Amino acid sequence: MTDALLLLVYILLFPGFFFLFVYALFLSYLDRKIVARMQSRVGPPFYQPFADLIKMLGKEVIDPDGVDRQVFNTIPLVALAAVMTAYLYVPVTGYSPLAFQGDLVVVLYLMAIPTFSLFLLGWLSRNIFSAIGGIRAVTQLFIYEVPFFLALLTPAIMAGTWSISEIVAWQQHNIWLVFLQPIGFIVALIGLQAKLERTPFDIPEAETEIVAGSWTELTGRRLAFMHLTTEISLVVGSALIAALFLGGPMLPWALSPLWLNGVAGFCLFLFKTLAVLLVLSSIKVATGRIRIDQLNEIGWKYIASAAMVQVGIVLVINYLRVIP
Amino acid sequence: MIGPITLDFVKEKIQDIGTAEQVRSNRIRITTTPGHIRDAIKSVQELLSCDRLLTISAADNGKTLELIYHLTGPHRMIISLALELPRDAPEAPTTSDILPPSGIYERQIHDLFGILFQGRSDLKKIILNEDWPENEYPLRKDWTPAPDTFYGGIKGEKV
Amino acid sequence: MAVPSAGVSQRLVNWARLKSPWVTLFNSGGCNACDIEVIACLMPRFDIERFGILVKGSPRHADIMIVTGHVTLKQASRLRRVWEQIPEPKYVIALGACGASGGVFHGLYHSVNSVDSVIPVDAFAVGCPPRPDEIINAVVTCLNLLKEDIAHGGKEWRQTNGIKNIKNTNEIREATL
Amino acid sequence: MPEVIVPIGPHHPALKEPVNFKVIADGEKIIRLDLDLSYSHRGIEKAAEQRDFIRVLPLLERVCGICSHSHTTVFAKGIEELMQLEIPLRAQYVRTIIAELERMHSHLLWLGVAAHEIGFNTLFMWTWRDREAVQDTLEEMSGNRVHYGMNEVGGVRRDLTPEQVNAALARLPQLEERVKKYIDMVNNQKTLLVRFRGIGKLSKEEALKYGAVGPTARASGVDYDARRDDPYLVYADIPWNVVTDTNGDVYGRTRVRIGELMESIRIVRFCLENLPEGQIRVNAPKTAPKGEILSRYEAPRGELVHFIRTNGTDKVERVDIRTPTLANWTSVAMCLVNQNLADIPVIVAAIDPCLSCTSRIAVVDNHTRRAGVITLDELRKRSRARFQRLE
Repeated sequence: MTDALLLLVYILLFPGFFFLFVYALFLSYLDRKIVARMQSRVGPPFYQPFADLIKMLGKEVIDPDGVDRQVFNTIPLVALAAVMTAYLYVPVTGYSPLAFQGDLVVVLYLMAIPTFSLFLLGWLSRNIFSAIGGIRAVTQLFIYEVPFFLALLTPAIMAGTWSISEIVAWQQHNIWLVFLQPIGFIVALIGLQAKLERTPFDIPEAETEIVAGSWTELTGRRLAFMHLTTEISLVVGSALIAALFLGGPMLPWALSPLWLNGVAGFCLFLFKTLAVLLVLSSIKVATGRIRIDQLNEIGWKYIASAAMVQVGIVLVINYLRVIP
Repeated sequence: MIGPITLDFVKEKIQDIGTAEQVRSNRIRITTTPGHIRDAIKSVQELLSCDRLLTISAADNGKTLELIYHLTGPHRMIISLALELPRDAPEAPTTSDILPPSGIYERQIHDLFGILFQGRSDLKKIILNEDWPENEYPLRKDWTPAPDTFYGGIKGEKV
Repeated sequence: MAVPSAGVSQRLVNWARLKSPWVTLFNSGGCNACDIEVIACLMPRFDIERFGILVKGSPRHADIMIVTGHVTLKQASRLRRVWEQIPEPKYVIALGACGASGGVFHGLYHSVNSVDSVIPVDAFAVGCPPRPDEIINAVVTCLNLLKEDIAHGGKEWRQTNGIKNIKNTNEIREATL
Repeated sequence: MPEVIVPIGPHHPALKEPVNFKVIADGEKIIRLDLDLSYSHRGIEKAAEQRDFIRVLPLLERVCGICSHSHTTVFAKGIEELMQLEIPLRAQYVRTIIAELERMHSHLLWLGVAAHEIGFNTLFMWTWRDREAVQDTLEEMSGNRVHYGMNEVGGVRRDLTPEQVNAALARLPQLEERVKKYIDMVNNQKTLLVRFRGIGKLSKEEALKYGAVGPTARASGVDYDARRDDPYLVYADIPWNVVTDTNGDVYGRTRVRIGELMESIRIVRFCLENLPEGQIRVNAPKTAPKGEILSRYEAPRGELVHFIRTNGTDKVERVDIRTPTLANWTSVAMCLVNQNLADIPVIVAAIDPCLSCTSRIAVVDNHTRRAGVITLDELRKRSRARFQRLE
């Protein structure tokens, strides 16, 4: 009984959905602030993402002419639900209670849903900008998804498990995977940047070319949910990278009493996700947008082959049993 | 590359096309006719090595409409080819095939002065809005907006 | 419509509206001086993001429309169409002398003179062009207006009191149809 | 393939002056460009015929918000020549200083806009931050940030005080340093190179044939600059160079503009340091004698031409304004052919067009004339085709 109650608390309050919302908004604020500071601006106040979200929820919802309302209402919710579910499998305080063999694959699958939602929204919007944005989103998905998957699966091959929490535990006993798989780490960062559609991969929502891409016709609640989805994707993505490559929320040694482990893990989680965010924001500041055909070329020629090489290296290491 | 362009040199080259006069230290104005303008431009391009069109100016002097083609070249001398067109049926041959940049100027002049360029099939509106009535050319001297005509904007509300 | 004794959620939304005004820019045929001054507001010197103001490309995402310049004949219908695309509650700022009266272009043959002859305008910013700080001030004026509108429960009070020259939005919508 | 209409950029936060153009495309490749200028047509040329010389200058200043000084200078210069009026040297120097400051602010603005077109917002922010230094100088000198109102027929309206001169001189070294940084960035920053190199290529012959002007032409190696070819103000007496480049693409245009920034800094510094004493205006007669003049001026975007005709009254009979953007359209239309659709914004921005924030680019497919939204099947086909091309 208490277990069930604890699980409910875990899912709903902490470190579940409530914390997730707060942290997602906070990361979004931090991202904007970092970018602003690097551009020598002041940047928004801390409550800005929250105010934006509430305002968008309170705005009028406009149905574009000839659009299926039900579907248009549902898609942003599906996207939001997908990333929220994905979050539950990512370890935050040490070990996710919902972890099972193969949750890594589930998370990767769930993380792809927002992109498909954007595609569907773009296509349903009956707006040419949205349609092009949708096509570009999917095209981009085909390019980055393969190297991103490969890069995130190498830790699993290395650790010999398909559960994120167990990969974290493996790193606790051995060594952070970023040292063993630097190529995979970089590919994963680039893939995440592309997945989150941030510069230089903001091709699907290139403002100067196609206004706001798939987002163009979204208003009110739908816009709010899609914004929240990207913000949560940022949390899940950085948490995933932190867990798979940076040792996740676990200290290399155990502390007593047990709850202290959880606290330390949580602090590590915050610290590591913030570090990943800083890297992602720096990439965003330091680059311009590339063209989709250029991304295509770079993606398949270099990023995908780098991921392949990483897989090969991992297989060799495993075969030679360099690490027990 | 030819030497410095002088009035005499120009006169010698274009004697059968029109009359030339020096209007500024760096500008020679040649008065010609609509029938000669294509030949004039070709010979100015070839004989006087004018490789760029500055602009085509149009003006309404009250009696006739004028077109003035300003060309220049590496010698920095501006050759202006002027021609006059009757007000009631202003027509001139197009020069967009021998001078590609003139295409856009011709469309503009057609909109504002109503000069028809023979040989152009795509003289659709470029500078006036799509609701602008036909046969009203705002830059002609005798044009004033008619009080009851709808010129565009929003119907039903008189501003 | 919100009443002064609104619930917590309504008060939260009202607060958020004041804190997160998103702006869309529409050049209705002016000389683009106002546009570059609006863009200058985004820049490190003025940085309107610190007030939560973002400039959005899509009118669907905007709360405030900034109209720059007098309205040319061709832009009049486009201006109204874009204005109709903005979800409620929406506010309109007309920038500069041209936005208010046509300015130096008043009475030219290809112009309908002022923005408020096409769409209802909530705030005017003076200047040719207004300085970026004046543009920010115009946005703040709009927000104050929004605050009063919330207190009065809608925009209608302004017509009866004659405080601002606001035309009935429904009337204008009907005229277009 | 059904017709695809992509009006790129309603409420474009980057481009100025309303112009609409349709791109006729065959799938992903562009075939030709169709232009519509009516969005911002105001009828200034007609209004100019009805206002006297004093009242026409503020009107012409508002032809364009960025090259406002260019339009008044070119007009005042033409009218003064018709009146056979010699304006004082100090006034000419002041006009030159404002003109070059305007060029600096315009080129910095352009660099930012070009960076914004490719989503490089950091450079956008930085250039506009540095542009504020130029704006401050202009505001100190003229009292306004954008429309300076410095010109009148017969001279300039405001004199420069020694404090203004010193303040302006003090700002130049830092600006110069920043511009050098941008030169470095443009030559080395990867995303800039990837998006600028080889895009919108225009050979020297094409640039001449299609009548390109200004930095667009000079980037293709066409050595035309009205400041040197038809000297006005004090350009004949001060040291400066015409900047040209041989790349002919967006990268070349960027290099020309940054080079011109350095030249402008040099000219402004020279003029401020050698500002002659004396009157700033002479009394101009109310009327101009009958005559016509072609007044040329090198505006930041290229050569600006006013064809002015007077008839002995205090009003012009005709003023025909040919803006550099109009002259450059033909060449843009040519260099967009066979380019990728995604490169449209940057190529169009590369001539620094005065566009506005209204619907701009419409893509119309050449094969069928049917208008409409892409269907799902079509979309599938397209993305499949796209995907096949990827493999």
